[in-house]
Amino acid sequence: MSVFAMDWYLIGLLFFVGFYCMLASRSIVRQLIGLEIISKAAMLTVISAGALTANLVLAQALLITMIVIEVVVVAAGLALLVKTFRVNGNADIWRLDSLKG
Amino acid sequence: MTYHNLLFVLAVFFALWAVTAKKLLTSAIMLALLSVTVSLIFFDLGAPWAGVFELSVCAGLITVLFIGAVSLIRSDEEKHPEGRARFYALPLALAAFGIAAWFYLPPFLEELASWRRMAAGTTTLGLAIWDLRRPDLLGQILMLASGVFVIKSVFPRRTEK
Amino acid sequence: MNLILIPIVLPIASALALLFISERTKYLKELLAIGAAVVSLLAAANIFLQPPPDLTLRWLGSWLAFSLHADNLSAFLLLAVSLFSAAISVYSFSTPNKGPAKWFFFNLLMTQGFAAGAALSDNLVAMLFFWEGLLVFLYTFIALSQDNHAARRTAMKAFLINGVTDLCLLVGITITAYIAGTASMSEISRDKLTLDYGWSMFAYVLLMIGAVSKAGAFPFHTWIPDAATDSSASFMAYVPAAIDKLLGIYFLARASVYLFSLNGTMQLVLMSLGAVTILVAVMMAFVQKDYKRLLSYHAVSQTGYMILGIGTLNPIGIAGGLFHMINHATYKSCLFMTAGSVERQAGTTDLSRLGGLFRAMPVTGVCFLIAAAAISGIAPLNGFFSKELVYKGTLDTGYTVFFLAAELGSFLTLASFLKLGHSVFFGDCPEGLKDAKEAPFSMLLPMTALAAICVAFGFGAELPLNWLVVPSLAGMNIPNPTMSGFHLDKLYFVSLIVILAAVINHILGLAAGGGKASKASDHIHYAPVLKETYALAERRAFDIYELGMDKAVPAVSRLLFKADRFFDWVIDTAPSSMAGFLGGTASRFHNGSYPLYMALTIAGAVIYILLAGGLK
Amino acid sequence: MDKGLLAYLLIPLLSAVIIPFAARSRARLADILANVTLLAGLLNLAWLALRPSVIAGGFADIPGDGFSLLLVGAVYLVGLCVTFFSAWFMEDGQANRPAYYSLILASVSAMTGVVTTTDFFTLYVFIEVLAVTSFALITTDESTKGIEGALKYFFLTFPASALIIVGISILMLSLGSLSFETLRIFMASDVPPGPVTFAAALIMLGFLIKSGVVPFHAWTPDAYQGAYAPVSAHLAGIVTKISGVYAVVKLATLLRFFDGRAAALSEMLMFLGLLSIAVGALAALRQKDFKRMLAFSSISQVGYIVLAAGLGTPLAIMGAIFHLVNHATFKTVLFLNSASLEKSAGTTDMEKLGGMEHSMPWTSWTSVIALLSTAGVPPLSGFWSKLLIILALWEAGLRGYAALALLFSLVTLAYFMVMQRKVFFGKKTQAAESAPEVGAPLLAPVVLMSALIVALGLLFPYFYAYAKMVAERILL
Repeated sequence: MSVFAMDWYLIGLLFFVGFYCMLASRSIVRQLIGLEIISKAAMLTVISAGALTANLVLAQALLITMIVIEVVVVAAGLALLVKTFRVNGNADIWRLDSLKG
Repeated sequence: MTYHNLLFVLAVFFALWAVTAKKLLTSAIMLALLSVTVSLIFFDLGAPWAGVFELSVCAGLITVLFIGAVSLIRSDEEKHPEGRARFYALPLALAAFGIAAWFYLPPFLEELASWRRMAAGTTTLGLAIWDLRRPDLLGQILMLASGVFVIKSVFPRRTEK
Repeated sequence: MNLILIPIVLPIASALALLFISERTKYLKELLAIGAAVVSLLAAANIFLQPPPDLTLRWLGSWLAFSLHADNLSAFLLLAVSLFSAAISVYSFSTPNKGPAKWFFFNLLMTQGFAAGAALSDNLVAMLFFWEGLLVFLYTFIALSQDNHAARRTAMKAFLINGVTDLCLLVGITITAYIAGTASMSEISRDKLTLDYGWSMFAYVLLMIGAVSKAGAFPFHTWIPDAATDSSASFMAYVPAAIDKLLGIYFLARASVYLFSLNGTMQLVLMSLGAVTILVAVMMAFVQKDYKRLLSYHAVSQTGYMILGIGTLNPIGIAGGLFHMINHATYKSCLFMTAGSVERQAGTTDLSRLGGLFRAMPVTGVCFLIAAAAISGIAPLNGFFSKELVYKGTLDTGYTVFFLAAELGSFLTLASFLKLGHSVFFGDCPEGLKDAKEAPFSMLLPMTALAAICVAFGFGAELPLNWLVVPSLAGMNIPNPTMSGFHLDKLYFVSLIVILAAVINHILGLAAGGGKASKASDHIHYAPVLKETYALAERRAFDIYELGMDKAVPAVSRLLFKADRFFDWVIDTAPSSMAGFLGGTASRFHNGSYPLYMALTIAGAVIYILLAGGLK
Repeated sequence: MDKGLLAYLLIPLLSAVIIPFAARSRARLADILANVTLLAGLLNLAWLALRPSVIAGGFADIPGDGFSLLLVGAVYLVGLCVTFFSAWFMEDGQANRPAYYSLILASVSAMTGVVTTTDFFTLYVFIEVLAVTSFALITTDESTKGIEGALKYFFLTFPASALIIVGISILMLSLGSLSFETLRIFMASDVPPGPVTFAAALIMLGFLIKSGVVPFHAWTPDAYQGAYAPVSAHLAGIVTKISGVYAVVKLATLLRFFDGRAAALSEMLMFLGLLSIAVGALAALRQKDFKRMLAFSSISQVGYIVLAAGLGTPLAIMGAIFHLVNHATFKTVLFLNSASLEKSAGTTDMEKLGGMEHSMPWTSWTSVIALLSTAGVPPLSGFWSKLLIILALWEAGLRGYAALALLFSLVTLAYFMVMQRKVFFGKKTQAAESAPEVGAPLLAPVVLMSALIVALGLLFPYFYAYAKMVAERILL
């Protein structure tokens, strides 16, 4: 098996862990951690693809932007977390089921 | 080679730990360790700038943010701990997925690698960002501005309180 | 604008204009209606004297041309329709009840316009259009003539009976036009259809049903007596007495001798239908105890003569049928008008509560006498001549039995009018009617005019025959019949015998009824066998409508209800309950649970990736 | 990136940055600045596109591919309606007022970026910006429902970004470039597609999740129902359409579905479109909340666009583009009306409302226009777009799809009739007694949009010329 295939296989496992976390966890913090894991995996695919095609310059250019985005997204997510914690008194996303029908 | 694969395995391991950890604080720290591992992978793959950014921003800034949030909700987390069974099942599920994917994914990925198209010229990162990815810079500016607005909107300055 | 449009458009336009006139204006509506009717009459006279060119508006190619064509028969019919409209609108000038007056004139003018259209249409489809319009206004006419439940029920009865037969007419016209390849009557008549072909027999029978039903023949007559009690005398004088007879017989003549060339079998069918109508209706009329109801049965009975006359298929018979048609309209309208004025002045039409009105209402009485004599076929009034023509035609076919039936009908007609006249205008005057007065002038004028026509058409029978009937026959390519001197035949003596028999019968009846004129028919009414028959008839056992409503309709409607439920289920309940079920499932699914949503999203994404995953 | 339209991105961004400083002492200044910025942009756009010479020339000298211009116009229009509406809707004491307008302007800016970009990664960047602003906007009024909607929106759509990134990296690996043009040229050539279509499928999946297509739709009703009232109009009218549906249509044109080189993806897309139409319409039938019903209706309408995009013929793309614009108009009207109802009657629960027509005639009748347009009743604009889509399906030989699309159009009519009867028509209820018609400023955007619906329907021939030009430019 080539290095690339092995890398992406392990990245696939990372994706699995991240999605499992988002599916199984009740805490909004852990949801965000799952999201982080998924986006780390996505970043790894970018750099890995860049390395494979000797296009690391482009890959790094993309990655820097992605990191900036990630920071803001996490900040926004945590802001939402704080807000919901203030309003509802807990950070349990499974209990948020008032909108239904 | 071994080092490279080991880093990946380590990343998966830290991710697993981050998810299954009982305390959210542990999870946040494991996430930081995952970031460190990922940045090491970046260095290993030959992408130092990406590694530096990852190390400083993700392992640093984001971890700080996480730890702040976790400490905010710690009291509730201790009062209402989550059911652990789902998380204990994760390693097993991961193993099952890993074994299944071992048979399916590598051939797929080998073929994917065989379709690669090598890049033509090489420039420096700065030129690449400035020449090729200029609209992304605009996007970054917009993103940062939006982040500020989001925080201002979520935590407005209360005049009356 | 072609003159031919005036008799159609003017009444309809006036009718619509009537709707905008305030309820409070006093004579404006009446005057407008009378004006429209009189102008239409003048236009009709003009059309009759100088036939204008045809008017053709194309609808869908040549097949559905909206063509108006004033040949002799149509012009004759148009003249008659306009004449009666004018007479009735004058007569209704002083209708006592102001409420439905607007609607009365509206319906009257609408009926006039559509009747004129039906008379003038050369195209069968156009005629059907006007014919169906008449059906609508028949319903509104009856339903709005009195504000009670009975009127609406009768209106529905009339509407349903005529609706079903109009449906027959529709099918008949469709088949006819299909066979002939054109819907224009004048084009069909150039190469008349024969009954050899199976479908054409069917088509003719359907057309005939439509026509005789309009004319009110047995067994489609049952709404007429009900309408007599449930609606106004003006309506009776106008629609069942005049317009319906005119149009029905007109179209029967058209269908029987103009569009189709009939064979012996159909001749027999028509004549039997006529004879049965005469007898059944006159038997019923004879025993009636109500002025208008009695007249209405006669209106049915007289239709039989016309059908009989047309059914003979020989020129004299057809001439008699057409002549009887116009005569009948004249005297029956006149009779209904007398009924209306008696009702207005005396307040009732129950024969047992009327009597001795001749002194109080001499003009009405004289008009009644003339019209009654005319309908009974007393020489030398118009009814005599037309009946003689029908008799002659019947005898010429060789079927003496129909002649005898017609004479029996004639006898009963006379007998019943003796009874009617005696009980209303002669005999003792009941207490309540001592101070009854003569009807107003507006009622007397049309009445006397129609009575005068009865007399004029009797003494000068040559005139209408030569001016109206013979040209109509010529227009339909029927050879000119020899009609001079026929009433000096032995028929004359037979008629005399009938008259004498009727008088004797009346005297016998008076004696049996204890001198009460209204009971002068009881000796026949309560005779053995007839008594039970009449009892059944009174219970409407012979009324196809009531029979249908009692027996057939519930069964059919149950069946249809089941079918309807099924279709309803198929198109309504099933989809809506399915949609409800699916919608309910969907909304139960969206229960707000985050892990469920997440699982759904991830599962969807995994399936998507696996499906899209092939590298090829 | 289309430089001709760059100003439409930068100016709102500038305003958004200025607003918090300008509105420090006088909060009203935020409203004025935001409205003026958007109005000026809209007028400028109108001048660009509706000059007589441009119309006479069949829109031939429109800059770029014309699609961007059209959508920038739609973005500015909806944005203006929402800011104008909010200026009177928002209570005076609202603490995050300047931030609210900054966020709206930032989202307008991001949407402009989305529709003018020519590169997948830039598209991704702007869509992330759009998403981030949306979360904050949803929770503007700090209600429980708003936070719930925002959180579900956040967590159910962000994994999609990772899928897009994976798609982008595969694209980078196999194509070497991320620009739209490269992909288009590649798809038009005879080179075997290899993993490129798979990469495109992954990117498409990300955008499908973000556009709320069944089965990825679960966040849509919650986010729309929970959102701050004017924001739900912004969100349903334009934001999710630009952040998801636009990209799907764009990808569909780039992949040249009508060529049949990506037939599997095309079929899958059409199936998902039809599924969305069906599920959205059926679920909407049983809703009790006005906004939630509109949200499900939105899913159903997005299904039409995705169905047309999946078909990919020029006629279908034209229908999709036109339906996208129409959806922006009628959904904005309906959601703004729901906001008016909420302000006036205090609820959007259809069980409690009823007979509102008597007290709120303008709201009622503009809703009627919008819903008839949604259901595709001639001669309103929605009719034409649905007609184009169904015609395209019919011409492509997909009779079954066409028939089902038509059938569910009837279901749309059915549930809107139910809604209209429950909310606006019928007997006056307690709610209607005490609910006055909202003021003219709140009605103005709605009336403007309704007029636009009617006008687009009546002036369809002109619009057809434009849409045809756009479809030809982006496909050929």
